[in-house]
Amino acid sequence: MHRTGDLYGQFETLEQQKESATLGMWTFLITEILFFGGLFLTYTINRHTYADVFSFSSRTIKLSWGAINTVVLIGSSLTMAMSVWSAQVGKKKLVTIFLILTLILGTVFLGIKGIEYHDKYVEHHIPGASFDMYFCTNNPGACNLTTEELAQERTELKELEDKVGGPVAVNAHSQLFFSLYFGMTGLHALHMIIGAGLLLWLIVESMRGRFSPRWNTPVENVGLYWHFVDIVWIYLFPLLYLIDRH
Amino acid sequence: MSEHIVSPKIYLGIFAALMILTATTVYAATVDLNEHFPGLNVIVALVIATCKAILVILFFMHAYYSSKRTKLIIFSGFFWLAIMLALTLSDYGSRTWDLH
Amino acid sequence: MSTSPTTPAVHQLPEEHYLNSTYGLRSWLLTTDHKRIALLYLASVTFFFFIGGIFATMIRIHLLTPNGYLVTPETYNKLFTMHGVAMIFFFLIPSIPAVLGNFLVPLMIGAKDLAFPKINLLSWYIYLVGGCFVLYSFATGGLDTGWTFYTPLSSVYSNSAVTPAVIGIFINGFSSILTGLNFVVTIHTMRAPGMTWFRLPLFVWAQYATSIIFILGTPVIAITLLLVGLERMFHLGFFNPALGGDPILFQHLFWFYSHPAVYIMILPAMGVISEIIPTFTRKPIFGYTFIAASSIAIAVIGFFVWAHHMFLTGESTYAALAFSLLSYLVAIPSAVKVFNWTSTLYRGSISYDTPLLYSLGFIGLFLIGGLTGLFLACLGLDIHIHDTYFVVAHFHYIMVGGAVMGYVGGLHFWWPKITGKLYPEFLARMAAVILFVGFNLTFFPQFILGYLGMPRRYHNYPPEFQVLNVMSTAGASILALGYLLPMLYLTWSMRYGKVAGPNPWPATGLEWRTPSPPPTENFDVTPVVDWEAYDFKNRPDLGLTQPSGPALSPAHGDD
Amino acid sequence: MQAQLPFYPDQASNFAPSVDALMTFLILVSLFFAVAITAAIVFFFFKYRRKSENEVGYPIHGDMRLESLWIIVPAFLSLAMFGWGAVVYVDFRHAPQDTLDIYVIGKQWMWKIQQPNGRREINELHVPIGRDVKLVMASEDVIHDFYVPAFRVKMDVVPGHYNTMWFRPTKAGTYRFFCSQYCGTNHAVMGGWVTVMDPSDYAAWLSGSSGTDSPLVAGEKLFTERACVTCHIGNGSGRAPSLNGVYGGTVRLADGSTVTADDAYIRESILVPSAKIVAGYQPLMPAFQGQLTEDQILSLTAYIKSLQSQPIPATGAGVLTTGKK
Ligand code: HEA
Ligand code: HEA
Ligand code: HEC
Ligand code: CUA
Ligand SMILES: [Cu+2]
Repeated sequence: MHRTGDLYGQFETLEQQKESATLGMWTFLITEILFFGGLFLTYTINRHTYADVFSFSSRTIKLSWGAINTVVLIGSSLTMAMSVWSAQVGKKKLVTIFLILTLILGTVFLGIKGIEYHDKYVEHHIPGASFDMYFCTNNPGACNLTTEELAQERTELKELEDKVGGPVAVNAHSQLFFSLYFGMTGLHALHMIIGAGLLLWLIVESMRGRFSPRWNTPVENVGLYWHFVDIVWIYLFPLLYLIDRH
Repeated sequence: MSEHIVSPKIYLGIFAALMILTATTVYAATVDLNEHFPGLNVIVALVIATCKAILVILFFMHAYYSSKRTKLIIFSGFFWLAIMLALTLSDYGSRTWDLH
Repeated sequence: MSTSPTTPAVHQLPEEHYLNSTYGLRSWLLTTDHKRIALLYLASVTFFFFIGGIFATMIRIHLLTPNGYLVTPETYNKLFTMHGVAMIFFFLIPSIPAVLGNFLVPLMIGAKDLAFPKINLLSWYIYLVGGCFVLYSFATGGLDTGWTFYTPLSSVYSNSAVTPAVIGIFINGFSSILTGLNFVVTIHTMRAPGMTWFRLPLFVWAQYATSIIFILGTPVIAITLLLVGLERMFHLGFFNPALGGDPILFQHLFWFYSHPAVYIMILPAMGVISEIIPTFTRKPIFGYTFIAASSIAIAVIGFFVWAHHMFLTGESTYAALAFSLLSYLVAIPSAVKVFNWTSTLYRGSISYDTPLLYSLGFIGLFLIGGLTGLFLACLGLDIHIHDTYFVVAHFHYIMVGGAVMGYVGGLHFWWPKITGKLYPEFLARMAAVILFVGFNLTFFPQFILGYLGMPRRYHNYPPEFQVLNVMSTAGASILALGYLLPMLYLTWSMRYGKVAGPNPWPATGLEWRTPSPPPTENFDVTPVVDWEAYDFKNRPDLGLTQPSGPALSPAHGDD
Repeated sequence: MQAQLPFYPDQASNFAPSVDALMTFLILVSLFFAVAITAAIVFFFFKYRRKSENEVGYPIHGDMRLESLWIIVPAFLSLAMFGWGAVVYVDFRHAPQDTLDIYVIGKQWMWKIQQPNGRREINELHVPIGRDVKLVMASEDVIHDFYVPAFRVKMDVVPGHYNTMWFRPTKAGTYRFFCSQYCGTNHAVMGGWVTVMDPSDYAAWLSGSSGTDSPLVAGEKLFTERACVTCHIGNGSGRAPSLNGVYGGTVRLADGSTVTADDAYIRESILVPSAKIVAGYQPLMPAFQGQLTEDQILSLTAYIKSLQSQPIPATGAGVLTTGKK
């Protein structure tokens, strides 16, 4: 099918084309809901079964990073929305600027995620052969924790052992938590990376002045995608970081 | 095509609301609500998250201004998610119920 | 018996059509034409049907004697697993949607192509990549988990090539999702002027319903199998009780997709039947709205019944009760369809062409398959017949007797449109009858075996079951012949068949209003629709006259 | 129920006649529809065959009355099938009181079975006629399924879960049992024989047993060895509820809900006590997950069950009713 200007051959009008694109994007997003849904279900069942271990494991993640990332990501949603607006009202320069801002915020998010993953690596909280919930308490100094924090963790671990049946169980069940943690945030991060790629493409196109009030479907659709990824995080944050902070 | 253009003011307002909700949810997590009602902490966290998600969907994603069809599609996504969660949990939840 | 025209009109192939408009491998591998992509799919699903069929043949030969002499137990387990995987994920699920649906949906609604032609091509490539992973797993150690991949067998205990297989099915899932997405958008936004929802051919309704399942179900199997893969690779414990996980949860997730998936397989076939029956009775289908609505109802309610595969896993008694009741609910729309098809035959002008023979075969076999589904959904009875050959017979009746019959019938029906050539009618009728007989001989004994207590997935069995097994194997060889025949004469007809002309039957759909084979752009001018679906009476362009029989009393007249 | 068709296997348990009757009912309903629809198709097929080349069929678009008829009639029949099936199933899932408990452990690819007095069998099961038998089943690896066609019963044996099933043998003889959940390479040979005996023969057979401890005795030993006794003191004066009469009764939990103390509950209470805390007690009990084998858990459960018969001073705040009837 050949293309006349912005109109692809299979469509009759630009309007029809835009309608199809939007509809297609939304349809894609609901498949994403169910995709993440399978993980959420697995999470729910396990969290219910292993409530104590899950809340303990959740407390070993740094709340501050998660909170900052939430702000960063919602901020990037704002700039994304603004770039759609700029395209709609024909401010071509602004489109590019907002897209770049979005990309920067997205990268910051991923950077912070990287730091968090690194911390978990240092603490031996990455599921696998070397997973060890007791690594930090057994090797004071190896983790980036203060003495009080370590002492606190020790007592909590002790209590936990009594509740769930010893260190083996603690390790097994917290490994489940971290499997889910990495599964969910990893999949989310993968979506962010794809989104960043899309943003790069948009920035290039937008510098060429491609997006106008008449035709800005790509900006809008990538926007939808980006906001969706934001929504996933909006749920991940309380589920993974805020289980039991009191 | 009559396309609704959402003004930046609304976007900023939504952003502010989202920030407030984020702060609330972090704060709520540090208070022990479970002693008032078991599981209240989770419920509060999820209700707040859902409010945030709804704001994002309605305004950032323009669902508020979209056609019935789009709304139906969005709804069906969440509805199916609900089916999956609810029916599966109904199995787990009722395993120990008494049969008499 | 023959109804071929007394004075056969001489037709000629159009000068330029989608098959010859461009040449060369590139023009096929990079095509975005939905009709060519449909043919790419046709070749690939046929390939997988072959693979699955060879495994089936080996299964049946092995089961000729109680102790099985053909293969080792391990190999036998791999055979039925790979048979199930190839047939379900790589043959039957894509078969009608991706071949006939791809070819026909745009033609039927009067569009130039699907809404996203490039994505359509992408789905085919994704399918290929997924297929390669699975073939790789078959070739390197095979797969012995059963097509259901129950954990912890699949995630911990199996020594076979599970990881590439689940990755392959995971990837293949996106092919389904994108196809479904394309159909939904196309049907919503690309209908020709005048093509209202209630003028849509029922095949399109069926594709729409199928797409709902593609979109909402497939992501769940994708993530589930991904988790199994991760669990296997990194020794995680989502579904492994030794590490705190829950194997029942896997089953919930698996069947949340895989039960609706059975409707992915049957709904399109039902759509095919709903096209063929009006055409060969030359009358509007009985209860159009009910058939259309029942497709949607099946797609939606089909999502509420999945745990009827888990009645004996120790799931909660209450959940079992609910899922059983809901399973009966989903049977009602299927019943509605069967009754409406049958009623359509009443006072028709019935010709004995091959596609109709397949359709009637479909109704009969689907009926038996569906009715035995009610046995399985019956809680008390499932205690006994769960995981026996009764289940095997049930699903082959629906999937082979139903879905595959529908697919082959549909291929015959639209073959003239796809290739521009007619297939040899006599051979085709013979093949249909051979298939029907062979099929029943293969699978009916399995119901009895099941009730007698023969568990499925058994490489050897108590000697008292031998007679029935031999019957089944005998039937399977007839069945194989029945499949071989169409493959041969359809291929033959592509070259040597008679030229068909635009509307050989004649039928009412838009796809028949354009030359066979159609031009790349489908229609020379965008068609405008001002008639109802299957309205033979008000279509002078079809060249049919009124019936000469007695007029009906007004009570039965057109409403 | 005499409704026996030639392809019905032996009827050797209380469930066999009910399942077969259900089968007969479904066959009749199915035959009705299958015959009616096939007859209609064949009749129309010949009656209305095309007589002239250009003929069209008579345009009939539908009929509301017919549509409602064929929605309502199948709906009612469905309800009947569902209801009848549900009755049998609920009966099957809900074992009566006072059963003969036999412990069954599945592992790739054999069945280990232990009679109440400790006699062990492999791939064989002996049961007396007329007694309600309950199989308490656990798996050591993957999912298996214990299936006795002549009894019309089967149940998955799921690792990490406790499934039970019951039946009452009614006819002496030996019958096959199978593993009917696919479990790997030798799934097809993971079966054996069930021997149904007269009660007196059964008793004689049991007493000719090998010297292993019965689960009850083994459980009692474990109860002391693992220091359960230190907290669970018989008169309820300990830090933990008395376990006398707990089994089979209803227990009130700290969150206000109640549960029946069945095998699954006891198992969970031992492995993960924090999952369900008995009302009025602190969550003191250590979890034993990973520290007891399936065999040992079965033995402990058997022992706790036996505590029924002792005097019940239960001050256990959680104990509402006891299993003793
Ligand atoms: C295309 C595939 C397909 C379709 C359409 C169906 C349709 C149905 N299936 Fe089937 N099923 C499978 C494929 C399919 N199934 C497969 C592959 C398995 C095994 C999976 C595995 O374990 O490997 C399986 C297993 C399976 C089980 C689990 C068995 C077990 O493992 O113990 C159950 C249980 O409820 C079931 C029920 C049903 C029902 C109620 C329908 C209904 O939708 C049928 C509805 C149709 C009718 C009822 C006929 C028409 C009706 C009338 C003419 C009127 C009379 C009607 C009434 C009186 C109600 N199926
Ligand atoms: C679409 C799905 C589909 C299709 C079409 C088939 C088709 C067939 N199936 Fe299959 N089957 C399944 C889906 C399907 N099956 C599934 C999901 C399972 C469960 C797997 C599991 O337990 O995990 C199963 C299991 C299964 C079993 C049970 C195995 C067991 O539990 O131990 C058996 C046994 O008889 C069987 C037989 C057959 C036969 C004889 C055919 C025939 O219809 C096939 C006929 C086709 C051909 C033979 C190929 C084409 C013919 C030619 C090219 C001619 C030349 C070839 C020769 C001369 C050999 N199948
Ligand atoms: C340190 C003390 C302690 C030890 C040791 C102990 N328990 Fe317990 N157990 C408790 C307490 C306290 C409860 C009540 C709170 C709860 O439900 O967890 C309890 C509850 C139970 C229950 C549920 C009782 C009911 O009324 O519903 C069972 C069954 C049980 N224990 C079995 C055992 C077994 C078997 C052992 C040894 C292998 C054992 N316990 C060892 C303290 C203990
Ligand atoms: Cu054990 Cu099959
Ligand atoms: Cu099903």
